[in-house]
Amino acid sequence: MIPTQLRTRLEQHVAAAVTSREAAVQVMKELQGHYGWLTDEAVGEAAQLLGLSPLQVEELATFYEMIYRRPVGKRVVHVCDSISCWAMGGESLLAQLAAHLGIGPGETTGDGMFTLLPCCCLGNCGESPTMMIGDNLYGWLTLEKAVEILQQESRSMME
Amino acid sequence: MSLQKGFMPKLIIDNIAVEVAEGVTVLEAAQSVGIHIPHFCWHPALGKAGACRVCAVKMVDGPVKGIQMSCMLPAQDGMVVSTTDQEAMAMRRQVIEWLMINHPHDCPVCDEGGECQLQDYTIAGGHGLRSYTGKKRTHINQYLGPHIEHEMNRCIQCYRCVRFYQEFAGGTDFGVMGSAGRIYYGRVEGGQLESPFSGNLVDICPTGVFTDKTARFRARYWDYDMAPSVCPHCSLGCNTVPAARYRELLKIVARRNDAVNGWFICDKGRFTNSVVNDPARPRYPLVDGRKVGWDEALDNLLLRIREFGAVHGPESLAIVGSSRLAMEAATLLYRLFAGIAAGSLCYFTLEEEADQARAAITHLNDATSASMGDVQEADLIALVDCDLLQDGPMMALAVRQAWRKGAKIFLVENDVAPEAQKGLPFEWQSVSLLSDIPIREARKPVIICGRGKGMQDVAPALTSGVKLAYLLGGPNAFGAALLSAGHGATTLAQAVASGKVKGILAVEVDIPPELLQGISFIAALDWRATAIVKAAHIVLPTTAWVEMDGTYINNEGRAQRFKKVMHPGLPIMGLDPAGHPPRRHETAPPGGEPRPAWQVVADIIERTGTERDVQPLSGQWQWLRHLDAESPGQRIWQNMKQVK
Amino acid sequence: MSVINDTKAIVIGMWTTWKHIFRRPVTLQYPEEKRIPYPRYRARIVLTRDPDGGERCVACYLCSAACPVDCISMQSAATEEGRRYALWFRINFSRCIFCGLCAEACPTMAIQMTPDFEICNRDIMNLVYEKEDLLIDGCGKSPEYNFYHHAGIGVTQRRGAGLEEKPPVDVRSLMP
Amino acid sequence: MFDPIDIAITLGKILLVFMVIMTMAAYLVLAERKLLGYIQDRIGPNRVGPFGIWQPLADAIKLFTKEDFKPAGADKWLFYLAPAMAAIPAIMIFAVIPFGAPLTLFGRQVTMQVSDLNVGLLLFVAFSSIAVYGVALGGWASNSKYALLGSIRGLAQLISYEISMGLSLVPVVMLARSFQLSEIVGAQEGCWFIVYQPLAFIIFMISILAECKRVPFDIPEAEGEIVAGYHTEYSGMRFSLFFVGEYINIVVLGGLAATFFLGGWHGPFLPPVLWFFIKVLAVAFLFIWIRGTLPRMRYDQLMMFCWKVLTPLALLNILATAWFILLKG
Repeated sequence: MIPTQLRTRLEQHVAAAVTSREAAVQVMKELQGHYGWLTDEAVGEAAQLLGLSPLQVEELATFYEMIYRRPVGKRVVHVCDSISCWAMGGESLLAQLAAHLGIGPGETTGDGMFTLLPCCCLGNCGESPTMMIGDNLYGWLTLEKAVEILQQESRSMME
Repeated sequence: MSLQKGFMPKLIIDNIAVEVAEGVTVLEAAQSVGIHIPHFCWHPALGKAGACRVCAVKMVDGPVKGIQMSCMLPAQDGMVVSTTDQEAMAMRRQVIEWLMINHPHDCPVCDEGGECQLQDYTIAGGHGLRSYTGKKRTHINQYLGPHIEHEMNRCIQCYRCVRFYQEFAGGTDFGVMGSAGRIYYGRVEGGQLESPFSGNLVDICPTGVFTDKTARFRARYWDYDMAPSVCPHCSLGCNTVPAARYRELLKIVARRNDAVNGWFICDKGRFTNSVVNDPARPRYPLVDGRKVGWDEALDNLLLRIREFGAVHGPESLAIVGSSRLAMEAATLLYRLFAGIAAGSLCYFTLEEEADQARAAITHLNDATSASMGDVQEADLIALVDCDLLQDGPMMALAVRQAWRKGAKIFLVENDVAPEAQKGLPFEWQSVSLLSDIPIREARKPVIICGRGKGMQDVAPALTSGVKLAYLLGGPNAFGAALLSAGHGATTLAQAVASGKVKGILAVEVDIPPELLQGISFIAALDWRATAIVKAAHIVLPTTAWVEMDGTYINNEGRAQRFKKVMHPGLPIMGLDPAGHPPRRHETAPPGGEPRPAWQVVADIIERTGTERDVQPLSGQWQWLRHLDAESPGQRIWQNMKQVK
Repeated sequence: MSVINDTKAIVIGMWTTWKHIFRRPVTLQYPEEKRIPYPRYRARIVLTRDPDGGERCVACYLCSAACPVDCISMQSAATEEGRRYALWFRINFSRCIFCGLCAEACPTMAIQMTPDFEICNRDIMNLVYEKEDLLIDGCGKSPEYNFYHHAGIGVTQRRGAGLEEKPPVDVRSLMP
Repeated sequence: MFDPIDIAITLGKILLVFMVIMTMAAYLVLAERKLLGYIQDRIGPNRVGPFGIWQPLADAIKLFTKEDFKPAGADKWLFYLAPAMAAIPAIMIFAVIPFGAPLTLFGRQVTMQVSDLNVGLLLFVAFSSIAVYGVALGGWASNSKYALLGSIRGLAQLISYEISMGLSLVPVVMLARSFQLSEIVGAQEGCWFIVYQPLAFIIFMISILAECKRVPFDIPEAEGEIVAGYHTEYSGMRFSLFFVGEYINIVVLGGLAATFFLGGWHGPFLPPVLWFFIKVLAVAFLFIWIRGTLPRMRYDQLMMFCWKVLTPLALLNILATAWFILLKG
């Protein structure tokens, strides 16, 4: 069950939208924020809020790559693997980060801190290679810089 | 693009000049002159999606040039199209090749094999050998209920299923999930598909993702006994093609008829095969439960009728037909009635059904009768006393199409409504009275009328331009009503109430037990093991609709011919305990005794000695004999002057 | 001159036949002497089994469709685990012309021709072979082939565990 | 007037000749099948007895026990008569053929000939003409299109080749100055007529090939075109009469060829009867050999060959012979 406050907010949001599907991404994001990832329960709740069937919510949830339908760590590291970043060493960055964290792409570290995901273009080609953690975008990456950012993130989580 | 009204673009496709209406795609323009362009995602009922890329053509000249998807491109003036251009053919071949990259190549164990669009285009497209060496993507299947088998590995991502299921039919529990290489068509969790039109996924899938589970692993397309037929499960008369093999009805698929059912049929019509294959069906003529030959049974029937006449008087005998009796037999009933001087002739059992059918033949004429095609084009639809999903599910689909185009749907509150409103695939406004609906403001209003008291309100609402559709009781209810009115017949309920009925000759009719009290003699002609067949003294087995030629007149007064699909008889399946078919030669199939009802009635008439060589559909019904089963059918008013 | 040519032709012909009188006949005295046919000889048809012993036939109806004399009939069915097989399978050898089109059409290598050509019989019903009569314990030709390992439907193995297959996709996976 | 011993001897000769001819005809069938087999690198019949020698017996049993079938609408009497008309004249001809040197038996001179008619050659021509009726009536009476076509063809062919055959024999008569076959044989004691008359011999051989309706002149039977021609509708015993008649014809015509051109029973070292049989069998072998080699002629080619080639040649040959005899005095 979600807090009444969140529910009310989402209901208002849905009511303000022209069609309920328009509000779907927002609702799913908020629910994801609440649960950490979009659980099956959250899908049901989203469907209820949006007046859609669970399947129709699921269609949208599985389509967007930043809606997580599987458990993730506290921080999700999206490493861009699109063409510009790839050309600038994004591929080896991902591999090195994976080696550093001791996990494969798509996996979560043992302490539940980081989930490493390759992703499509982050729209930051000018600063490639690039990655995104949460809502923060990092460019001009090298392995050292990336590791440092991860440590920062990890520290900020501790606090 | 020209916005001139009635502008007709002219283009040239493969050196053939084509002139089509504005907005028609190049693919359709080509089809109109008999040039077939391969396509998966495009479907005439669903339109375009541009998902499969297989309808590529080369635009040689005109406003667009180069390789284009013909299903996405509206025909424009001055286009010169080549479907056989090397470049286009190469494109199509390569598209097929990559559509086949993940295909499991399991055609031998796929029920679609032999009737598979993907198979046809793969062969025709020139992709014969697999050169891709990578691994194939796989999926886990879902259980989609007892009727539909799911095999996701065969999917080519054309989106036809989801476009039909959600957009066309309004289902919400099935859809497409994921993106890119993970696309999955299914439900959130396995389970029965909720839409009453889910069976059409089988027809619409161009490959074997959805196959008919009821006919799973039974036969191949080339082995089917098939013929154009008409669905007998409600009064709408949807066009079907039943497929049978080894005297067993395996499956039923939809047959296109734009005026009636369009491209689809409902699940009730598709998956109700068991009544035909029922082992308990009457297969042999029975006299007092004893198997006899036809001659003996008919002689015995005549003898019993005479004895009965001697004891109770011939006027105590009622001849009862029904709304599921085909026109052939129904038209002969009056001659039988006259031949044996019976007391009552009934085409309906209950008063309510008769009233409704009577209302239909009274109010409907060529101008006022709404076909399902008309319903789809309507801009205002009023539902009066309807249980759409029960009495005519395809009508609900037709209403949805109108609703999708912006029609307003009104539902008159009534006593039928509460549970019937559930699951209707469209949105409506409830009103308490038919007169509350602004019918006069609509351009193409249609009233759809079911059973119930609301019927009486319809007549006052009929003004010019309003079309009317009834949901009647059986596939030939309209025809039965015409005959009933023509011969001044009563209903069985009335006849029994008057107290003079002592014996019943039941011709393919279900009679509730309360009407059978005090009846001393029952003879039944039927192909279903109904209660009255079990109670009858003499049983004459008749053929099911798939086992004979016949004619039904549907709810809008459209006469439609159905053809014999299979021979009557016990299915080979299960005939021999050893597993295989019997190892002996026989000239006739076991259990193949049933005869068409009209033939049995004709035999009885001939034995009464009044007539010889009795043929069905004579006199004013003669025109029905020439009805083409593959035509869209004919409305009665164009052919019969006597009918008002 | 044509008369000379014609006469010559006749004489040459007569000489040729004369020579053949003294040739060794090619005839084999069949019941006493038997010719051993080549392994690819097309005679009695059998149904073979997978290397792991399962019936190869999936009752796909392709052989009966290919048969020009309609001598093959069958009924397909499914086992509990979803394996498609022939509930019954019948070849009427009194009709069969041993053309081999069925074996050619067979996608699972189930139906194969053997060199056993001596199946004559006095009672024609004895020439109607049922599945029990046709099924042999062995693979015949192509001993290593197993259709179910190639067709991605997961009957003899988990789905996605066949040859040339990736494990099943998880639609809710985090990976793009 | 009639010496009983004479009558007995004659009856004995008739019986002997009949038995021998029937046996020869039967074994000729086997010989033909065997020989054709060898020519075609096969073995031929070898199942009934060693080397298939009882095959004719088996054939006879088969033919005797077969259903005697008469087609609907056939002319009953003619249908039954025709096979006999084909076989009997062929046997009758043998009555005039001398098959050996006269013997002295019981103090009597016994000619190895059933009847030494002074018009023996004419009798042969007459009887071989009667044999035409068997073909004509058999085909007509069958009420079948194939049989009728076959008999029409046969009629035309037999009548035509009768003429060339008759004409080819005229020089023989001129040389022997007799129609009596014993005298014709006698005239060849020193030198066979084949030496004087090679052309007449060839014409005669070709003509008797056609008379026997054998390949390459078997168009009345032509299996490939008209099933079996005039005897299509016959079965069992009646068919076998036609069939055996053909082989009797071979024996008889072989005997005649020997008589007219090959010195009859004359020959060194071996007994005369044996010489005669050797010659007959040589002709029969030639027939079979030809059958194993040549294809069937076309109908028009056949007729043209007779009327435009053989008959004029035979006439020229007569003129040349006459001129020669006149010159020689």
